Amino acid sequence: MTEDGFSEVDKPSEVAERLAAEALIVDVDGFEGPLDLLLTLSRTQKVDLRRISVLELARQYLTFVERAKALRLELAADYLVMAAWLAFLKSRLLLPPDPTEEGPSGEELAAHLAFQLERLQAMRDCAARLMGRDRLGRDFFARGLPEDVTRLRRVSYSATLLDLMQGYARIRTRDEFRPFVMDRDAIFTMEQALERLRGLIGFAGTWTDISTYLPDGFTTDPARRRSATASTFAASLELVKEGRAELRQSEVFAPIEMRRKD
Amino acid sequence: MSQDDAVKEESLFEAPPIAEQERMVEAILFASTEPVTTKELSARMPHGSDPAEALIYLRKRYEGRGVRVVKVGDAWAMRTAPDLGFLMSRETVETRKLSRAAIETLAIIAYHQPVTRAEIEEIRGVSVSRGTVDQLLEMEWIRFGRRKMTPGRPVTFVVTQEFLDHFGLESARDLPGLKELRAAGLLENRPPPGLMPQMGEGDEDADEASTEGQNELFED
Amino acid sequence: MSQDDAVKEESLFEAPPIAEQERMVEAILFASTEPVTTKELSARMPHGSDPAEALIYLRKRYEGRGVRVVKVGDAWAMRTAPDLGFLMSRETVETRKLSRAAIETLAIIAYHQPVTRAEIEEIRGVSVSRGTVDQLLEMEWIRFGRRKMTPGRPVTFVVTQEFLDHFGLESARDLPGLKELRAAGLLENRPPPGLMPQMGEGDEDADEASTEGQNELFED
Repeated sequence: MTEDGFSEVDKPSEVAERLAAEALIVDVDGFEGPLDLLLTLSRTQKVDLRRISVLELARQYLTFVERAKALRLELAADYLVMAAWLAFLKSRLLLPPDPTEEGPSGEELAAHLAFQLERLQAMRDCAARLMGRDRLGRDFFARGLPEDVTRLRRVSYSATLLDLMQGYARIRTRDEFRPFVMDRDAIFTMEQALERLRGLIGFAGTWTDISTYLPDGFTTDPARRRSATASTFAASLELVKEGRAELRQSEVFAPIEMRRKD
Repeated sequence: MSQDDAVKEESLFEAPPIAEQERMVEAILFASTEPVTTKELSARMPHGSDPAEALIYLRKRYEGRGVRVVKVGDAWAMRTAPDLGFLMSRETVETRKLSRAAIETLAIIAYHQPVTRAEIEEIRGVSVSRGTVDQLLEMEWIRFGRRKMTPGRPVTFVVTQEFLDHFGLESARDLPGLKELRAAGLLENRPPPGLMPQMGEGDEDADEASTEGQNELFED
Repeated sequence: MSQDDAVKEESLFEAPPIAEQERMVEAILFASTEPVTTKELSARMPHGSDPAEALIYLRKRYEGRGVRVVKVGDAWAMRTAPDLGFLMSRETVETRKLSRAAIETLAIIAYHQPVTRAEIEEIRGVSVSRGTVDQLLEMEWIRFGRRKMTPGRPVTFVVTQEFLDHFGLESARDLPGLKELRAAGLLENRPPPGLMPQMGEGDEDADEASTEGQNELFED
């Protein structure tokens, strides 16, 4: 006896659901990653994506992965990563929150997943609407016979961005083993920087932006400036390590300041 | 009007009357298959002309006709009315069939532009294949936009005038449903609250980081 | 008129109103690559339409406009008004592909600006002909930048706003890096579009292939 024989009300839909799940497994190659699969599974809930039960969805997904395993279907790694994460999410949603636990709550994670699904669905809808628009060359047309009144003949040379980038790629990949002589004189080594800073640090009792320590001739040309900035920064760290200076930075990307430590 | 006249008198040659300017804009737009910017119109029309004003009249004149004057980004073009598409012979080249991935990627770029590859991947939940972006670039429906001011300074993608022309859009702001999506918060770049699996990014991240080092060497 | 009505009643579907027919003729003539005969118009328009009559209205509508409806043999076409021909002079530019040397030089300037001629030669591995630089200067894609603070104070080259406009870039910094080129499929072992499969490209291919191997070393 299969349980299918019992109720006439619930079973057909359940059978349909099961058939659908089987079909999903066979079609797993047709999915564009775990998020796509989750979106498809979520349709069986037949509710607005905003009111979707993420817990139920996680259960469906894990069942799916279990079945795929039972059928010895090979799932790509990202499907398994998602399965592991959903299992984690499921436990977070089911267990009472542990106040000592760091990080976002199960609800927050679930809400974000729901958001991702809704956003993906929205983009799919947009794509469909976009492709369904009246389109040039199909629904509306440009002038069929552009006129050229032959008067002025001017030669114009053209190139596309692709030409340009391919040209560049061609050169760069051809030449890579050749040392770049011109690059070398643009380098200010850390040893040079350290020597320079050691000489100057004695005068810096107040907080001073380390960029003011860049040597002459290394401040305008971007390549030289970059090299000098990097080596000066590295040298300043070295001085801090030696206990001869202190560094500070008020916030990300703010100037880095140094002063002598007595 | 009197001020206009004063300006006109200042220029050596008087600009043609607006009705004449309208004819000129009409002829130029008519003769070109590609959209023409007002800047280009200005350059081609006699000194002192005001193509923007002429366009207002011209557009009105073609309202409801078999051919319309349409705005495409910051350019203008004449296009047949969409309801008459059935009359046209379909000798035009059928655009290459776009894959589902390409269509979705295109929609994401259009609605989220400027958008980085990582953001596209975050939305689609899979990595974006090279071929997809390549195809859209070759069709000239997308192009590189400004780099993002985020770590790694990744390049972004935006849609092109060809895209707008193809889909009959005046600007990317006229994309269907854009307002609703924005209102629903679906165009926000909401960062995952930690611990989310970084879908589709995987080794791409490492890639980006090493790219950056190279870029720095290259650019200057 | 009464006879017309009788004709209409005979056809299964009523012909569209004449104003609508006029729109149809307008759209067809506009989009056609060739002049169209009334017979062809009839065949394309809904059953019972009278393109000859619609043409009379359409012709009248365009009288004195920037565009005219003209008869070419026994067919019809739309053309810009002859007195506005002077506006079309820009339409006749002959476009030629930029030479490989010019493209490479341009690419180096774009990626390395400001860059001296000696540096360009260093990177390309061959000397840069005066003609190439002059051509790029004349096209206004490059211009002279600041002199280098190195012995001899050589002039440098930088790209121009025209260059950025032409290539749809907002700034030279938005040029993709090598890794990004590859991610976009541009470093594939594949000829650029437009130069698809052609005979006698064997050498080229071998070149590209060996290039590809080197890429790997270079980028990572």
